[in-house]
Amino acid sequence: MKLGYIINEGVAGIRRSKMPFMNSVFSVTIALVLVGVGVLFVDNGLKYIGDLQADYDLEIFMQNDASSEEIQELATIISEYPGVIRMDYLSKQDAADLYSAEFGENLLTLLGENPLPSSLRVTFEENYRSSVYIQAFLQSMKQFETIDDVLFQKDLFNRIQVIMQTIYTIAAAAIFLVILVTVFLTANNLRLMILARYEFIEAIRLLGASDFMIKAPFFLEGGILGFLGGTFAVLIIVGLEQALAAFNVINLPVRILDYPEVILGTLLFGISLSALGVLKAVRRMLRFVA
Amino acid sequence: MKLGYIINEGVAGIRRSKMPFMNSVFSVTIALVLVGVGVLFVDNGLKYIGDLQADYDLEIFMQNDASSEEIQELATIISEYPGVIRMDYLSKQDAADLYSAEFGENLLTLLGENPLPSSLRVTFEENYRSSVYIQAFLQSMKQFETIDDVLFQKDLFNRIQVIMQTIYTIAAAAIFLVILVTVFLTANNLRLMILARYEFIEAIRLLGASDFMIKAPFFLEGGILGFLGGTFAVLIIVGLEQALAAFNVINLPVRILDYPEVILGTLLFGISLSALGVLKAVRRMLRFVA
Amino acid sequence: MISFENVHLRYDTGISLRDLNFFIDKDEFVYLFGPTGAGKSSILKMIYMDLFPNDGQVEIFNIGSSKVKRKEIAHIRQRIGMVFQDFKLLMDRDIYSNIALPLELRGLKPNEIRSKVVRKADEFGLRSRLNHFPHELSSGEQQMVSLARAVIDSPDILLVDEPTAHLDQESAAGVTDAIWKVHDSGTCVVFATNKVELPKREPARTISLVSGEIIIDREL
Amino acid sequence: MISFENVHLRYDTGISLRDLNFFIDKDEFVYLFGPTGAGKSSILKMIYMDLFPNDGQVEIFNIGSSKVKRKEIAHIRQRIGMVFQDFKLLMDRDIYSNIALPLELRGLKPNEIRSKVVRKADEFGLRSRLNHFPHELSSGEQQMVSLARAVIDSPDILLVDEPTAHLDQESAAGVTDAIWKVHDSGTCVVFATNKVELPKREPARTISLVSGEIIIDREL
Ligand SMILES: Nc1ncnc2c1ncn2[C@@H]1O[C@H](COP(=O)(O)OP(=O)(O)OP(=O)(O)O)[C@@H](O)[C@H]1O
Ligand SMILES: Nc1ncnc2c1ncn2[C@@H]1O[C@H](COP(=O)(O)OP(=O)(O)OP(=O)(O)O)[C@@H](O)[C@H]1O
Ligand SMILES: [Mg+2]
Ligand SMILES: [Mg+2]
Repeated sequence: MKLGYIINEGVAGIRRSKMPFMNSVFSVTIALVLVGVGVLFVDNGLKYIGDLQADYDLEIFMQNDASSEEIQELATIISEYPGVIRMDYLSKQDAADLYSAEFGENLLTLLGENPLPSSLRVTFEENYRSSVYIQAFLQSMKQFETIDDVLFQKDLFNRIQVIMQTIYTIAAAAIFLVILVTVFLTANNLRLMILARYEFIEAIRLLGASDFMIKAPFFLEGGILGFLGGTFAVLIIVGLEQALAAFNVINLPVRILDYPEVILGTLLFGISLSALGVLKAVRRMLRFVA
Repeated sequence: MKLGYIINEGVAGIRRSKMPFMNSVFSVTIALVLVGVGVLFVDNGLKYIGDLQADYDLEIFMQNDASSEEIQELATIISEYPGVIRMDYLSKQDAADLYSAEFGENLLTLLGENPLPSSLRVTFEENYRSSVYIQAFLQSMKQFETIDDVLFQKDLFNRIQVIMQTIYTIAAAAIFLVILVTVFLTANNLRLMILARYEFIEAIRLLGASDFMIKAPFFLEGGILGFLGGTFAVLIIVGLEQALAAFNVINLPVRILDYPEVILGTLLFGISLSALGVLKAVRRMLRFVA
Repeated sequence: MISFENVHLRYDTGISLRDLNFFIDKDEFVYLFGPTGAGKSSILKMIYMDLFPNDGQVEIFNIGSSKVKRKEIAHIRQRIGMVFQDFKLLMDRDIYSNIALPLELRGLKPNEIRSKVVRKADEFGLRSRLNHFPHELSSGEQQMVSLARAVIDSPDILLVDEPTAHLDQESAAGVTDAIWKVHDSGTCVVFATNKVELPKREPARTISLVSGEIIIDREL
Repeated sequence: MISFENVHLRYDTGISLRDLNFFIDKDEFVYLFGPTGAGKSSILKMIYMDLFPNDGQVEIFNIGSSKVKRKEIAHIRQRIGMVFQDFKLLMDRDIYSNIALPLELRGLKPNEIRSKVVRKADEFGLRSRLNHFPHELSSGEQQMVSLARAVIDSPDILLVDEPTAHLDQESAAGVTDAIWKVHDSGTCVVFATNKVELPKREPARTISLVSGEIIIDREL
């Protein structure tokens, strides 16, 4: 029976103070959108740079006279080396084609023969991508006579490593800051929303409402608020992604829709943030009026 | 004389409603910090990547038998080429030293002679850094016989270009979003702050205060609020920069303290945001009570 | 039912109520009489435990003010009807919801609530105003609503603070009659007033206060 | 000074004031008498232009309600002192600042303000309460503060809405005396009340209202 009161009052509370309620919903929406966009920004950025780094890991040039069996054998050994995630074989012909494509000159017609060696491009798993580990790999490659030369752009490699770490660090700090800030702002907004109900709380307290009866409708209201905020946030993020795609600005490799658990998490975070925020504000108010 | 009232009332208003006032100050602070951190993040990120790109612009390897006069001559020509912002000369010895440093083997003791060519590293100004422009430059270099080879990592170059544009786009969108959002949140907060003064506004209006006399103290209060918010924001940003530096996470190339006009802008933005936000809220309230 | 033992109340302003001693029984009707600032509202506040004495003990329904728990306060208040001097109506809900509130808090069924509220509104001449909001009523009408809300849940104790301040003679007579009727149905009533006419017209035990002290406690 | 010509006021609730016609001169003292809900506060609101008639014209200081500008309303109110039925004191400033407010709005010098406020506080027995806040005063005391604020700037018109509702007989007599004194010093006074004793004790022109209509307009 009292449940009826709590539900009625929770919903009626929204109707009675639409403006502060919608304010708070938007505040939650904004908080969650900022967090979401931040996470996607970092995810996508790292993926981009990771791809770039992966392409530039390591190139192994074969002796010009290496037989295809020898190459085959080497390829097997390398692909079984721990941490190697991908290996691409570029034949002499592939190399010549690439050259032509890049410089617009046909090497074969120019020189009559193909001076470019065949090669293997090796990509390491992210966890193995340290320059120390790769240097050890190079060392072990020295024993193969079929290898002419190894191209490891250690300098570039390290540089990209640094960029990634920097972006990680700054972005993590920024996102942490944004989360803190928006949670703070939202909590504030909820507090002001509750402050606006001062008279109501004061009055029903004097009429004999128990703390539970005072808090429960607000808790419900907070939950609804958070659910709405979370839903709006997910919609906005999806919308932003679509917009980026539509205007062909960039094709995001990571999208929120691919991660239902992220969507669920966003909603739950919104709901708990709001419900608990409201609860905390009411509790503070009760301490104040008591 | 009425100025006395306005100033008194503006300051007293702060004292009387410390909590909503400080809420609003923090809201403004947060808005400005987010904007500031966003701008610094993009600035620094771009500078990093730009530096990386600059290093990889272009390397010109000289013939092994090029005389130092020939090199000198070429260097002069290149450094006068439009768009060239920097040119570094690496002698054969420099190259050998670099090799030793990188691979731990002394080339000279190994081979008895230095097989590495001397080279010129050319860096273009940001505006000139398009692959079309650089290819034109390469074309014009073909006439020099002293040049053995030119290393232009077109692929990498373009890739970095894409990353930069992507970061630019996303970051610009994100910052725009953050600005919108924080301005909205702040305006909201100011509105709730004014809402909490409903009784006061209602009462002095009935006592015969003109609209101007009602608005002026709030306008002043808003200005103070914005000034405080702006000052805190600048302090926090400087603090963050110092913290990043202190923990050796990264050494930011761009810092807010180097740009007094940014600091001033932040303050002015904070002040006008708050003063106008408050004014708008009061105006709305006056329309409501009238 | 209500017992004050050596109660002292000191405000920060230096103003104080001193050495209050009285006992009010289940079926009594008591006037709390005194000039403005005498301490009538303060005593009522101590009865519904919104204010606690600095010394001595207030006991309501045998629960002492010194060891009452937060939860018990809510229960005590549910058994007390209160007409506040400043009404304390909820401005954002209509008269119907204002009067229905104590019943809703008790968890009554909607149709039970409706019939009770309508009956009470009829009794207080508020039937046509049920859909209006407090700011659409005159002060006197708001006072009537406040009284209707106070008695809607048949309280064991009814506290009324100057319930006729904004009423004309006729309405005031109606209201005091209504309060007497509530008393006759078995409710303990404490009636704060500064109007000497009231205890004179309808005599009952009168606790007279002057600047925080009880000077007389008997039927006037 | 105050003129109502064929004034009609209709509220959304269907309640209305009809065909109000009267003129109040510069040096008059007028009771606005009627039971609760008769329309007294509504008429006062029209005088200080917080409410505008749906038909007819209210003229204050020769400025008509139909063409008054926002700025003029502020000026009009600066010449009117008002004791609201619900006081409308500012809860977050002390009694001194509350009383001083009209003077501050006029831009008087701080020491001028201080001497005026202190003098008025003495007159109304509020001297010792100047540093207290409204919630630390009893209802009756708040009513006194409200009156002090209304007369602090020597208004041309003084509107008082039930200024004795929360006062005991003695204080009420003091307040009505004070209001009469304000009138004697040349202020036009409109005094809304539902207490028939007042016009009987201190006779003056009385406009009697019943449910929105004037039924008598003469000295009682
Ligand atoms: N919160 C408070 N802080 C300080 N003093 C207070 C407070 N509340 C009341 N007082 C003082 O205590 C005294 C008694 O106040 P109370 O409100 O009980 O009087 P009252 O008898 O109800 O008067 P009234 O008839 O005017 O309502 C008054 O002088 C008042 O100023
Ligand atoms: N804002 C409003 N909306 C609708 N009806 C209103 C409004 N204000 C007042 N009324 C109604 O108009 C009538 C006159 O109200 P008013 O406040 O003028 O009465 P009053 O004579 O001052 O009464 P009291 O002595 O109780 O203060 C009342 O019936 C009231 O309900
Ligand atoms: Mg009282
Ligand atoms: Mg009235």
